[in-house]
Amino acid sequence: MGDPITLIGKWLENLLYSWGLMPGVVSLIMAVIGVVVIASAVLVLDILLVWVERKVVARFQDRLGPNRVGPFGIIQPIADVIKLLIKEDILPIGADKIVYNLAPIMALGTVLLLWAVLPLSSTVYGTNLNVGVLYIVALGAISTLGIIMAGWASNNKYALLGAFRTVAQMVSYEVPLVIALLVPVILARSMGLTDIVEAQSIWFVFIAPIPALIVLITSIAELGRAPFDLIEAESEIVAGFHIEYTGMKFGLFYAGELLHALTVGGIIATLFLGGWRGPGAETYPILGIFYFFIKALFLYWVIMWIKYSLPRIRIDHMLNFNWKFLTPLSLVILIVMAIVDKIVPKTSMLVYSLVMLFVNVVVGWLTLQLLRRNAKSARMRVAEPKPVARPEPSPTAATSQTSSSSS
Amino acid sequence: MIPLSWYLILAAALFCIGLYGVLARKNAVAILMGIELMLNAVNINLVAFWRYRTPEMIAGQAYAVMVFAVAAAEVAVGLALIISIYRRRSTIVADDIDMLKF
Amino acid sequence: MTPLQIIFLITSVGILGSALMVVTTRNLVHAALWLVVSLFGVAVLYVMLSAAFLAVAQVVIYIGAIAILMIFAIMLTRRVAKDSGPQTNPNWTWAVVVAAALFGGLTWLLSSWNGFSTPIPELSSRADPLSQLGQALVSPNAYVLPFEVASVLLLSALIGAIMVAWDRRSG
Amino acid sequence: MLNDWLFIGVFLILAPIFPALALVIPRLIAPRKPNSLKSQTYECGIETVGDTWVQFRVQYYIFALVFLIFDVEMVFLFPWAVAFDQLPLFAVLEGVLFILILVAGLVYAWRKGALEWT
Repeated sequence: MGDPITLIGKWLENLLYSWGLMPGVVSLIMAVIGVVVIASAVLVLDILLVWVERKVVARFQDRLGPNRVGPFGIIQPIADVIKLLIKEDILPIGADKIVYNLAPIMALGTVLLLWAVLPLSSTVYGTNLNVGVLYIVALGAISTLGIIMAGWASNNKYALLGAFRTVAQMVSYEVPLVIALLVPVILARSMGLTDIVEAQSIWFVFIAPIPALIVLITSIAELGRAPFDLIEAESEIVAGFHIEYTGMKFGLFYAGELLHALTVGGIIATLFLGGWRGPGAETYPILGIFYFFIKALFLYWVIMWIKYSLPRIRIDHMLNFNWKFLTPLSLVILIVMAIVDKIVPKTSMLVYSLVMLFVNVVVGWLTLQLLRRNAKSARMRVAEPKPVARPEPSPTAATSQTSSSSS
Repeated sequence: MIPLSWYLILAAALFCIGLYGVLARKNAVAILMGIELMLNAVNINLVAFWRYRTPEMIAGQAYAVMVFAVAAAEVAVGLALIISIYRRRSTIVADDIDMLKF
Repeated sequence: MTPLQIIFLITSVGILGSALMVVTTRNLVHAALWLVVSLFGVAVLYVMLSAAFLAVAQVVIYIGAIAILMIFAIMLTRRVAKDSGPQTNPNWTWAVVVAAALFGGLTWLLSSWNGFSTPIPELSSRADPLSQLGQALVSPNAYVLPFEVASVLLLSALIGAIMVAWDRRSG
Repeated sequence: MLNDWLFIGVFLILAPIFPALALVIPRLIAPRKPNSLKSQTYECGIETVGDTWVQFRVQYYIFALVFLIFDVEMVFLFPWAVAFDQLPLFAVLEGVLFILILVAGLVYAWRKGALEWT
C-alpha cells in the first residue's frame, strides 16, 4: 500500500492478463521489463557516479572539480561518454579478438547482475534467491575470470603481469571475504538477502562489527582501489590488465569499477547496515529505496575517503596483511561467534546482541594487543643496520662464485 | 516435462567426450580438463537421480558436494605435479613422462 | 515441447559443444575457457533440477577457483603450452572408438532399465533442501564422517600440492 | 523457485547486451584507420622485446591453490550456517572442527614460507 512501484507492476500484470496472454508469458514479460528497468536505472546512476567521484576527489584535494559544463559541471560525464564513443578503437597486434572484446563486457555485465538480488525496499527487489550470498561470491568469481581474459588476450607482457597480480590479489582477499560473509548468514539463518534484511531488527554491524570491517576491507581489495591498487601501479606495470584497451572498451572497465564500488556499498548496507530499514520504511516502502541509497552512497563515500587518504601499500605487505592477519582473524571471529550463538539463549534479542558485541570487542582488543607486540618486533627488525656490500678477499669470492654457478 | 532419460544420456555423452579427451590429448593439463568433464558428468547423474528418484532424501546432493571436494583436491595435486615435472623435465607431454621405467 | 525442454536442449547443446571444443582445440587457454562455458552449462542444469545451492557452488568452485588454477598452471608451463603442433597422441582414433563404444553401450544399458523415463516428481515444499543438506552434513547418523574426511582430504591436498610445487630456488 | 531463476536467467541474457551496445555504437560512428605502427603493443613506449608469454613465478599458483582449498571448504560451511537453528551444540562443534583441520593447512603453508612474497 502506498507504494507506486508495486501498483504500477500490478497494473501492468493485469493489463497483460487482460490481453489474454498465458501466465508463463506474462511472467517472462514482467521479468524482461524488470530487468530493463533495473539495468538502465543502474547505468544512468553509473554515469552520475563519474560526476560524483570527480567532484568528491576534487574536494579531497582542495580543488573545484568539473564546473564548466552545465550547473556544477553535471553534464560533464555525458560529454565524457560522447568523447569515449567517438574515439578510435585500436586492436593491438596479436590480440585474441573474441576474448579481447568479451572481457570488458564481462567486467560491466557481472556488476550489473549483482543488482538482481539486492533488495531496494521491502517490495522492490529483483528476486529473493535463497542462495543470495553465494550468488554474490559466484559473480565475483566470474569477474576475476574476465580480468584474466583481458590480460591474456591483450598480447602484452605488462597486461598479462597486471592481470596475474590482480587475480592473485583478488583470490587472496576472497578467502577472508567469504569467511566473514558466513557471519551474517549464521545470524540470519538464511542466505537470501531479503531474509537477511528482515532479520536485522538490530543492525548486524552492532552485533558483528569485526566481520563488517573485514568485509569492507576485503571488498576494497576486490575492487582494486587504493590502498590496494597495486594492479594499476602506473610506475611498475603501466596500468594493469587494461593497458591495451582504448575508447569505450576502456570506458566499460572504468564504468564497471565505479559501479562496482557503489554495488559493494549496497551489498555491505544490505548485509550489515539493515538495507532498506529505517523509520517508516515498512509502511511506505518507497522510503526504503531512499534509505538504501543513502546507506549505499555513504559507504561509497567511505570507500572514496579511504582511497584518497591512504598511500598504496607494498605487495608483500598486502599479501601478509591478508594471509597473516585478515584470514586468521576472520576464522577466529567465525568460530567464536558460532559457538557463542549456540550458547547464549535467544530469548532476549538485546542480551544476545550485547553478548555478541562484547565478544567482538574482546577479540578486537586481543588482536590489537597482539599486533602491538608484533609491530614492536617488526620495527626492531627493520631498524637493524643492513649489511653493506663490501669487497671480500679475492680467493673466497672466487670459490663462492664458482660454487654458485655450478649449483 | 523432461524425463530422467534426457539427463542420463547427456551425462553419458559428456562422460564419453571427457574420456576421449583423457585418452587422446598429449598435454597433461588437457588430460586433467577431460577428467573434470567426466567428474561433472557423474555429478549430473547424481543430482538427476536425487531429483527424480529420492527427492525427500538429501543423499544425492551430499554426494555431489563430496565430488566437488574430490575434484578440487585432484586438480590441486595434479596441477602441482605437472608444474613440478615441467620444472625438472621441461615437458608435460604425457607420453614423455616415463620416469617409472628407470 | 514445453519451454523447459527447449531450455534443456539449448543448454545441453552448449555443454556438449563446448566440451568438444575443450578436447579438440589446440590453444590451451581457449580449452580452459571452453571448459568454463561447459561447466557453466552444468550449473544451469542444476538450477533446472532445483539444486540451486549446487549451481552456485559449481560456479564458485569450478569457474572461480579450478578454472583459474588451470589457467595459472598453463601459464607456468609456457614452453609446452605454446606448442602449436598436433595436440593429440598418435592413437587418437582408438580413443574415438572407445568413447563411441562406451556411449553406445551406456545408452543401450540405460534404455533397458525400467526407470529410464521416470517423470519428474513433485518437490515437497515444506522442507528447504539447503537446510536439510546443512543438517545432513553434520548429523552423526548421516554424513558427518564424509564431511570431516573431506576436510582431511582437502588438507592433505593442500599440503601435498605445496610440497610438490614449492621450490625455493625458483620461488 | 524456478520463477526466481527465470528473472536471473533473463538478466543473464540481457546484462551483456547493455555493454555490448556500448561497443557497437563506436563501430558505427568512430573512425577506424588502423595501421601497423598504431596497433603495436604499448609497453612503456619503447619497442616490444621478446615473447609476451613471460615465465611466471610459481608463487601465483600457490596463492590460487590455497584459495581453492579454502573456497571449497567455505562452500561446505554455507549449508551448515543456514541450518544453524536446527543444529545442536555438538553439530556446531563439528563445523568448528572442520574449520580447525583447515587451519592446520594454513599454518603449514605459513611455516613453509609459501605465503611470503619473496
